[in-house]
Amino acid sequence: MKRFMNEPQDVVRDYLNGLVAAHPDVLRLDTDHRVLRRANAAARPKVALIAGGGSGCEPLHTGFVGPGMLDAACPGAIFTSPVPAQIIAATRAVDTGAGLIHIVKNFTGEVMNFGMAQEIMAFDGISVETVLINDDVAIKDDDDSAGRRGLGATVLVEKIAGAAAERGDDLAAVAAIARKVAARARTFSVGLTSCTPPERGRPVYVMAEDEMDLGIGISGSPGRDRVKLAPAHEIAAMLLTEVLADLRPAPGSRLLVMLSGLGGTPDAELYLLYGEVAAGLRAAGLRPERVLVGNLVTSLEQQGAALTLLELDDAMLALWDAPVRTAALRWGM
Amino acid sequence: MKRFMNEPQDVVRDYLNGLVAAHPDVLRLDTDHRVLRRANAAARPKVALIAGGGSGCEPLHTGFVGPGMLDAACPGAIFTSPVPAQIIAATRAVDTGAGLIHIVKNFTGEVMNFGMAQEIMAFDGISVETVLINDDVAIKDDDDSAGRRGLGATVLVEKIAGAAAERGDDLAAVAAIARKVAARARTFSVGLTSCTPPERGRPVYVMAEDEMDLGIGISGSPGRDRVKLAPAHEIAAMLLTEVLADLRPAPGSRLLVMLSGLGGTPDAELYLLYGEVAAGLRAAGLRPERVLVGNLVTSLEQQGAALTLLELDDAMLALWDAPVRTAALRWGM
Amino acid sequence: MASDITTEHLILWLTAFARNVAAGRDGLNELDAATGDADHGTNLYRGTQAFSNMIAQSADHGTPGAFLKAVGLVIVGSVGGSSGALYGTIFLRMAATVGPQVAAIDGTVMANALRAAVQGILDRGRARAGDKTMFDALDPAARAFDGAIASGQGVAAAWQAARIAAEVGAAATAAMRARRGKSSYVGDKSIGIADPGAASVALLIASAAEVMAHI
Amino acid sequence: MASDITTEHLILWLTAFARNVAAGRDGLNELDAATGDADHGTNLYRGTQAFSNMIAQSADHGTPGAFLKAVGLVIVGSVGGSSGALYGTIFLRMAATVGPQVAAIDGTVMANALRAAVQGILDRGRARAGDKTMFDALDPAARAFDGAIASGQGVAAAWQAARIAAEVGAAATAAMRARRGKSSYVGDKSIGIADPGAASVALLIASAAEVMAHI
Ligand SMILES: Nc1ncnc2c1ncn2[C@@H]1O[C@H](COP(=O)(O)OP(=O)(O)O)[C@@H](O)[C@H]1O
Ligand SMILES: Nc1ncnc2c1ncn2[C@@H]1O[C@H](COP(=O)(O)OP(=O)(O)O)[C@@H](O)[C@H]1O
Ligand SMILES: [Mg+2]
Ligand SMILES: [Mg+2]
Ligand SMILES: [Mg+2]
Ligand SMILES: [Mg+2]
Repeated sequence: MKRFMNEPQDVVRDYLNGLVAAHPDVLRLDTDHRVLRRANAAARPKVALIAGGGSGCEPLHTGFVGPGMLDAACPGAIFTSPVPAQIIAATRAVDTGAGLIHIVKNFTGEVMNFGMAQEIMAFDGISVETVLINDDVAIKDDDDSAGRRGLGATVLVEKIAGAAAERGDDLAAVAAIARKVAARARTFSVGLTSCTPPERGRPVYVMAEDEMDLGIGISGSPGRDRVKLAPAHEIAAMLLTEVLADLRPAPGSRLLVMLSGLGGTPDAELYLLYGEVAAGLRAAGLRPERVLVGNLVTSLEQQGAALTLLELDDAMLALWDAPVRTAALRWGM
Repeated sequence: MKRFMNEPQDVVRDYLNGLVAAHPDVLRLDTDHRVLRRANAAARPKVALIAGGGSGCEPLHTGFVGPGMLDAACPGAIFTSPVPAQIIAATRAVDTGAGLIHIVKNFTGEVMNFGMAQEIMAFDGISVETVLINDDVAIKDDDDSAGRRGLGATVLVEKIAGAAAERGDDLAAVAAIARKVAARARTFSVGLTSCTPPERGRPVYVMAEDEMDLGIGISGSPGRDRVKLAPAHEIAAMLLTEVLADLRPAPGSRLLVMLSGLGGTPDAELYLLYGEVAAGLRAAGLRPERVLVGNLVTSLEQQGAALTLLELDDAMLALWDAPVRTAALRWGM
Repeated sequence: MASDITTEHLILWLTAFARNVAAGRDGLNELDAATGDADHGTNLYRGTQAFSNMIAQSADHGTPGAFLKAVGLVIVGSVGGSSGALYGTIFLRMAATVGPQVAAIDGTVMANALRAAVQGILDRGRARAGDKTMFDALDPAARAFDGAIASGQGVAAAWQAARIAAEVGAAATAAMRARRGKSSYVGDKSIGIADPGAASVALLIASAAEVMAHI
Repeated sequence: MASDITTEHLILWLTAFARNVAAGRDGLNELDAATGDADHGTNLYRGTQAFSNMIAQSADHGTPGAFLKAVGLVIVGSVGGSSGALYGTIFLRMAATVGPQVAAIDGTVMANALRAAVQGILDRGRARAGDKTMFDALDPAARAFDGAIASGQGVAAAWQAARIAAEVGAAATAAMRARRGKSSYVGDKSIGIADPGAASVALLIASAAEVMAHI
């Protein structure tokens, strides 16, 4: 395992220290509770958006804290959801009385720990809306599994709901647009390699040089099918087929297309793959109205990519274009 | 070799197609000449900035074309500088009569091909200013080598001179600020792995699991010294020592700090490393006034990092903060 | 009262569990690596480290109920992930059943506490029998303990019965298809290897049986 | 005129060079991998492919001077990197020396053309003898060719002399420390392996010797 780190057990702490050192104008770190919040948090009443999950998926969520997006993030240990105390501290830190939203990816640990945090906060009369993200079409939407994972849609919900909260929408309105985005977004992922959690020191599993994994999630779990490595245009077709079959966008729809790397795939490869995705969308009569390519929802240094499509309406589009200033996403300010 | 590609010999073409498909509002591609230029190029007279180099170092330079930065880029084959015809086409495409600047990294191939292009353009009475970038302190600044390579300073020159050109500065002023930035910036790099050029299909060289390379450049060449892999805080100290010993910033200087990954290192690791760099800067009494962390000047999927420090003045700072909108760098618009 | 469970017994239990988790950490991670994210051992180890610190920091840990609650909170506060919530719930539900006052837990109360823990797992995770989770080790263990006490056996014998049931239950998860937790994402590929949470619950029960063998 | 070099000879020369580059591509890349960026073979191959296409596209390639110029432009237009500029310059300088008019190149003109090519390398890259570049193969080759012609030998013999000089020169680069090009960045570590550009120049001269052996 070759990586920039000090002690394997300290990677999350050390990462957060570096992140706030690089973005002092945007971020503050509560080291004791491991809570990252906006530098200007709680400056004025607004609906607060809080998210958290296992670390190792950066920039999710830590890189999305800042004006126009999240108010606070509570990163857990590597691939392990945060604990209730952390979630509570994050929530309290940004509570202005205007309403609270937990953006929760549908992973058992995350759901349980956010659930416990909410139960505890309820004793103090604090109530929180939950927006559940479950956009992963690799998992069947039935009771035979823990349910669809929350993947790339998380970024889109955080950006769009974040913009709604920023302009002063009330709790019901922010929660509604968040749920609408979550409902109209789907993701499918492909992994080319495994990844190496620092404390483990070796890959989670081994793949042959000519194999790839279809339908992986985040956090290093293996995928649904292991198949032969294919050229980019075939991979793009697989990703598109899976996502479109489930999303079923209206003919001629305007789409927000996010193609995220899994951490170890350079942006140039993602753009190459996006070129094939774009060609496929055009062939399907769909319009990529907004495009975001980069390493946004990752699993450490895993190579691979995840395609997320969101069927846009005018309201989402305007909120997507609104200014944002975070470590990982910035425009308009 | 696992990567997203179709045919190995087509990676540059296919990448460029994807890049313009993702950023139609910012970029246009002249496929015949392999020239990437702004969507609105030559809309009004301005000093034009043109850069190009071997591909595989993305987002350099292609990701930096757009308002507030470059006017055109001419990407060569993987790790091979562009050819004169390409350079000439790029230069002509954005010539508004207000002046032309070639930003040339000091690599033999790049210097020679830009030189030949300028000789040929001179026949048509077109004259071009050259700003040479040679910020790599790993190479001694004497006649016993091809001279210091142009590395991270390139991004800073492109951003700052790009902003000067955008606000309407004349040729002499833009060239002057570009040269000032180039003169006050230094870089030192460390590689943790080699990289795999697509047509080669296997790494350029082999490194042991417990080794790293000090003083590498870009394009996969090996480094100056091969040493034992060290913890992040030690690596940060090595990078800082090398850069500061050569740059010798005035005590208390304001610095622009760029920590670039080499392609395969996830941003989270870079932030972790930046935390150690920031601590070292503070201990040295220096002020990291602006910070840019990410994979900005890369060598395909190589793991590693490069530290660039620029001693800032007010003029540079204002130009750095000016709006920019490119595929890889965007703020203020 | 000689056969009742005191706070001292509970401390020994958790100390033994901490030792077993330390020894079994890599093995639990390997089980998790096969279908999940390779961290179940590391997660539990974070928890056992935290309560080892807690135990070391004070001489007086109060009543059994108070101690179980403290353990639950420490786990919930340090582990994270599915197992943090689930293991935390196991201890918090046991604490609630035992109550803050009693000085020692008799066999019947312990049986009730284990059954409450099982219910806690169900409340949190909505697993069914055969879904390949820690439920498939904890539920048989609680039933065996209950049965032993109901048939007049002592606490030591009840723990032995629970241990065997937990181990058999954990082993049986190998043949199951995961329907809860991260392993459920890989569908049929989860068949053939035991569930890490069931394996660690078997360690938990075995640790109790070990330290309360002569109670 | 029987021993003069016609456009036909030049086409044979470059066709042979293309063949040799195709066969030697991986080897040249390996030499470059040791201290540079592993692409010298691939770069030249791009160039030889381009001029093979050019040769295939027309039956009439004009005078030797016109042909050499066309080759130079094709190389400059297709190769990129250091070798694109340098190899392009070699052919463009030879073309300039030969001039557009003459129908065939005699030994003296060829000698002058090679010396002009050497000067072109120097103009572009400011290498000195011993800097471990293609200069260290091309310069001895040009001198040997010149010497052979001056001593009254024919073109075929001059090419043989040049070939040996180029090969010896290329081999001698192994012991040198690189002071130009990408290999210069690794300093002393460049010692021990031959320079790829020198090796490819030796191939270029050997190709000429091969096809003009019976001129
Ligand atoms: N819904 C559930 N009900 C019961 N147990 C579950 C459930 N989901 C997961 N588990 C248990 O949790 C274990 C995984 O724990 P761990 O690996 O520590 O957490 P994570 O899955 O968050 O990485 C599984 O092996 C399983 O026994
Ligand atoms: N300044 C120079 N003068 C003469 N030859 C040079 C010079 N710099 C590089 N070369 C030659 O170019 C060769 C490298 O070519 P190539 O690998 O194709 O280009 P690049 O270095 O751009 O990757 C070297 O082996 C050397 O012979
Ligand atoms: Mg986990
Ligand atoms: Mg090269
Ligand atoms: Mg796990
Ligand atoms: Mg080379």
